[in-house]
Amino acid sequence: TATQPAETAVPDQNELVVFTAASLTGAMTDIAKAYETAHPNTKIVLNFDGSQALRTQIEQGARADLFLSANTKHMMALQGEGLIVNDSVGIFAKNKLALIVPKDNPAGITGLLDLSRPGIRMVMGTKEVPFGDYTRQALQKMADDPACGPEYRDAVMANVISEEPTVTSLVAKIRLGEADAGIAYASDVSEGDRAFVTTIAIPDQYNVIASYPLGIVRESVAQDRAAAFAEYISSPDGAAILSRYGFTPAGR
Amino acid sequence: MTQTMDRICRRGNLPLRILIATLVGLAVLFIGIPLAALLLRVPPALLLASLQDPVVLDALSLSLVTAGISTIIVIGFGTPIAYINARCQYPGKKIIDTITDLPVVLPPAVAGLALLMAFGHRGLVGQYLDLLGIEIAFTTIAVIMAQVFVASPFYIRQARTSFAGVSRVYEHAARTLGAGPLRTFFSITVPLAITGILSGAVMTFARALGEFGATIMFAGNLQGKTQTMPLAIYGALQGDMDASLALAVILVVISFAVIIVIKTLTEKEEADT
Amino acid sequence: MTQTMDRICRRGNLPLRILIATLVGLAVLFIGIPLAALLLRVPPALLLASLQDPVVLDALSLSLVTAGISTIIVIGFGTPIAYINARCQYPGKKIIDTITDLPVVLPPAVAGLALLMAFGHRGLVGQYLDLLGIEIAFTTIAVIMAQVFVASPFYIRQARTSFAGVSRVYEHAARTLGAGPLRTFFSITVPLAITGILSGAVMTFARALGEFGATIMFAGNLQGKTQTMPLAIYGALQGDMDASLALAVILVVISFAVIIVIKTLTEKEEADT
Amino acid sequence: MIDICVKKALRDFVLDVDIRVPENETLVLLGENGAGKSTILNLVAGLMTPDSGHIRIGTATFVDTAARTCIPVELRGTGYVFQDYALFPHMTVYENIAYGLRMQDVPRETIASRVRELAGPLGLLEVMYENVKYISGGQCQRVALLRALAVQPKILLLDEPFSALDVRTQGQMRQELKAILECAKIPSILVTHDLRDAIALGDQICLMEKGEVVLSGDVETILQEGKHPFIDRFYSREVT
Amino acid sequence: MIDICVKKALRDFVLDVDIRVPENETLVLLGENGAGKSTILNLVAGLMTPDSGHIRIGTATFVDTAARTCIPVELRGTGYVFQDYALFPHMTVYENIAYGLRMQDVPRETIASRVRELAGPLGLLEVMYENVKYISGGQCQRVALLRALAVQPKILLLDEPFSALDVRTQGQMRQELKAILECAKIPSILVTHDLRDAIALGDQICLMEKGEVVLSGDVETILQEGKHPFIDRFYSREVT
Ligand SMILES: Nc1ncnc2c1ncn2[C@@H]1O[C@H](COP(=O)(O)OP(=O)(O)OP(=O)(O)O)[C@@H](O)[C@H]1O
Ligand SMILES: Nc1ncnc2c1ncn2[C@@H]1O[C@H](COP(=O)(O)OP(=O)(O)OP(=O)(O)O)[C@@H](O)[C@H]1O
Ligand SMILES: [Mg+2]
Ligand SMILES: [Mg+2]
Repeated sequence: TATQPAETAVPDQNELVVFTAASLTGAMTDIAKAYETAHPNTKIVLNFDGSQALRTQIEQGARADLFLSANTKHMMALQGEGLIVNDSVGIFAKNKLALIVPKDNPAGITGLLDLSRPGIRMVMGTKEVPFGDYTRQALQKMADDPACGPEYRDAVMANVISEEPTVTSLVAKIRLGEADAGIAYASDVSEGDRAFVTTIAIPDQYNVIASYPLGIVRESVAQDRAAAFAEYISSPDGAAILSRYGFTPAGR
Repeated sequence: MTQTMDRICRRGNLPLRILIATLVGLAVLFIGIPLAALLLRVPPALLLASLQDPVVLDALSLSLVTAGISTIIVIGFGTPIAYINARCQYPGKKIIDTITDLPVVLPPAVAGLALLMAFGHRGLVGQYLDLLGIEIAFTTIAVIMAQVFVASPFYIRQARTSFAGVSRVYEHAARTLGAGPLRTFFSITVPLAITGILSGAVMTFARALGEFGATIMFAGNLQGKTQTMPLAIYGALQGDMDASLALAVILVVISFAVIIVIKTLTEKEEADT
Repeated sequence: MTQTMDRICRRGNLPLRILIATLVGLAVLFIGIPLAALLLRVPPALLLASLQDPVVLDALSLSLVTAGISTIIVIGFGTPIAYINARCQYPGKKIIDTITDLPVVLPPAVAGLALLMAFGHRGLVGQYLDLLGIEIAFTTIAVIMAQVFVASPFYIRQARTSFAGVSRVYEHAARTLGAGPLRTFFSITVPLAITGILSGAVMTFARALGEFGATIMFAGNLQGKTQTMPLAIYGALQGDMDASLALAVILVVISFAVIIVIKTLTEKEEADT
Repeated sequence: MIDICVKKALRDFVLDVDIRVPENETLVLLGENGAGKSTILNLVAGLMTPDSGHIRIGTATFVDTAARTCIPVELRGTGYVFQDYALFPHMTVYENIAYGLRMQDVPRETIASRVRELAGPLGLLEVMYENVKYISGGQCQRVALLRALAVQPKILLLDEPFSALDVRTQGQMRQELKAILECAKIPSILVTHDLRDAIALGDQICLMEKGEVVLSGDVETILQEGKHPFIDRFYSREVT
Repeated sequence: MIDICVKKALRDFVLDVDIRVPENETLVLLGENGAGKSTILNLVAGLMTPDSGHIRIGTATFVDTAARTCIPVELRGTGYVFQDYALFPHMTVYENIAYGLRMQDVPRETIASRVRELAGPLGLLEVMYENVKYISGGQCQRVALLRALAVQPKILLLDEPFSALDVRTQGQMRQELKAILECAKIPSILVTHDLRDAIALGDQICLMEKGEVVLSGDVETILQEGKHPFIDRFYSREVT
């Protein structure tokens, strides 16, 4: 049912518009640069925003070629609406939750178990955003573990001073030392942040793996080039950059 | 008859009047269409359901209360500044004037960060407050501070212009009649500047009601404590867009109602000036 | 000598003056401390480095250009509305007045969404524009539209109050001297309302410069095309907070400069009124 | 010719007058405060619209409710000296006087020379470039007078134009205005409380009370003592 | 006693006067437009500060630059009728007249009866609850007069207080004011261009020119014809 866009609206012949989840900002900027160097006749235009916002924009008819989402939910929703070329969809990266604390770690947090101590200033995502949802799943897994129990989860939740709708606002609070601990994606701690925050890995048994799918937008007039770029993201070159930013590359 | 003649007398400017009507019409459409798109999108049933959700009710009451308090604080502190800057010459006036304007240009998220860096418990000033056991960030007080920070310029600017527009002659007359500076201010200057003052206050209230970025950074997002309507809307936007839009519509309708009520209450004054 | 006597004559109100000075001081501190925290945090070297980054320069020039154009558009459309609403009584006036205020209360992200639902290429109106080959969303035009939508109330409100403050007597006098309605407006009404008009324009410009939420929703975040300073600040915030704050400082400093320049240029008018 | 026949409901009473004055004569309106004198000037200038009736000045019909015609204010060519002067507060003395000429797109130099020519005899040259907020009450009234005269109007409307002037300037202005009226042959309406104004300038006098003309006629007739208590008082004032 | 000895630099000249008037007499200031008459009233009221000198009224020293004393405007107890009235535009006629009494925290009923008592004889009862924007020029001046009189001031400052009044009211007000001044025994300063005002009310007359007093004395002395061209003109005006 996709209609061809009007002729005046055909985008620049060499342009590729990629709607990218904000958490991929650093990685995708580098990947796009590398790709442009390798393919001088293609210009990658990146549009960063939250996955939900990008999905809304695509639903409202934004002219995107490729969509990189931070979770499968929004991708599937778009697929369900027939806005994505179904067989182009694939997971290109994975991400794990990690515990983030300020460098000087005033609360002395060494692991998940410390989070239930009274007086800890804890920040986490809202239950609507993927990383907040995953955080709750992780806590649930711990609650189900007899070693912790539901009291643990309730104690952690009671320590929450703010539920963040974006990772940015979460990391900023930890970096400034205004919160003692938070849970976000391992990749959310940027190079610049590393001097100010410490990342503590969450054991795999409690962790939740986030999948980053990409898909070509059905209305795209540059299907071939979009496919080529998608290919590149999953290539060893792309994967190297992704892992440098803390993602786990997933071969397609 | 009079009305007809009045109309005839104004007939000469028909082209001008059509041009103006067109401009006004376009502008109203430009604002009205997006609002309509918003309203059309939300099924009334969802609206009603949202209105029964305790989270929404919490957010709504918190929003109204904090925006109200913020407006009162802004009026309290902003009025002297506005008056001083309208009437007196003193060194550094232009700088103070500009400082009070600056919060507008800061993207709200940055404003929130700045507040956090100033009044957070590791902040420039906050660390000393912390020693006194005073905690500001992530409390309802922080919500109010964020709103005051972001919304105050709108009041101060408009009040300043309005005060400047009051001729000193009237203040002088009041003084000769035995009114001291304060009584002169409240019985002469304020009533003569009231349209602008109210208009500035309405703007400030509205801006405080819509404040999001600074609040989320400085006050965080905790239901019943710091989660105002815009935060609830943004939160819901990540999950269910329609639910989020329903909240937005509630906010718009309530604001509409509040503004209309304020306007009606102050209509007499407006008609007089 | 005169100055000393003037001071002596005002001595009576010392307590009042101290109270006012305290209020003003507190308010200035409240706004100044966060700004200082922001400035202190950013090392000057980073500032200089940012200023050489082409992405930042793109964003900066885009911001200044779009905010400038938005302000001009707001003045163009807002002035007739403000004047009409200040001078004329017509049915539905209060509603139009309130509609033009509403964009302030909408959280900007919702405003952007509403714009997208109205003018996006699947939108209420956008779908027909699309048939004509007109594309708005995700272009620089969308940036301007978002800014106009969000910032217009500040101008319209203040201009309206200022126009209402101009006594009709002067307009009448001008008419008897042979000036038509338009010339009367430009030679009498506008100069007499100029302080308020400029003040509203400055506010609008500042608000447009700081606009983030509606822009990213409706215009997207495309470098050189729709990525304004606030969007670049947001982008940098994903990576390095300090880099992002450096951009914020640049924005603040430039805004400060722009506002001071506007104030200085219009000082004469202010002094006269 | 001045032909004013209008009805207009005011707050406390209905203004209902029918005044006719021959070609190029000066009509003087007398009457107590609130009688409706300024209202008549406003109706003629077009700042108010009559409920019914017509106003004809010279060959032009300014307004006629029966014929549904109404000339816009700016095309009537009236020179109006307002009771409260209504000087443009954002302009200097010079700019105020020059305003009407500028609106007629008269060349700059012509304006400049004409304004100086007018302002000189009234001693306004030294405050020429002052903002009108910073001049004395009498200086304001002179500026208002010159502003109205500068446009060489088709009819002059003068609302107590000499009340704030000092004695010398009053006499001077009265002579000047007389000369202007006689040489330009334009009709004028003068509202005054000063009998000297009426005697020096008036051809026809109308005495108003609560919106109605209670007495009218030429100066001599009107001034025959005893005709009306108001005029009486005028005389008795002379004697006090 | 009125004792005004001040210097104040104005735009075009320096105001430099030394005026002394015995207890409870009325000082009349005459002079051409821009001579500095209103400025003197402003100095007495405290709206302007002299560069040097002193102003003493009765037993009070309003301002003395040598002693560095200065009484604030609101404590001087002046009743000032401004040349341009300065009526509070957001108030009705009643509220304007009552304002000063309200500031003295006089009880409501007392204010109401006092205002009606004052306004009745001047025919302001029917516009009592009108906003002052909607009354005629003469009505404005009456309100300004009553507003100043209502507070029972210690000194009255009157800047051409009768210029916009109709003949009957002028006479009436002159009588009324005379009675008030005689019975309340308060000093007053009256600026006027009307010889009748000077004759009826003035005890001492000062003729001003460019900021200086060029002639002063009691009414009879001053009015001896030929003493000064300005006074001459006053007379010739009577005759025209
Ligand atoms: N606010 C002001 N600032 C500066 N100069 C002024 C101001 N008001 C008046 N002047 C100037 O000061 C001088 C004295 O003015 P003042 O108002 O005292 O005159 P006046 O005697 O009352 O005249 P008039 O009879 O015309 O009212 C005049 O030359 C006038 O131009
Ligand atoms: N703007 C207005 N709106 C309504 N009524 C008014 C307005 N101005 C004046 N009036 C009333 O209309 C009547 C006539 O007023 P007008 O100004 O014509 O009187 P006038 O003869 O000029 O008196 P004066 O000699 O005092 O200037 C008065 O009763 C007055 O109170
Ligand atoms: Mg009048
Ligand atoms: Mg004067």
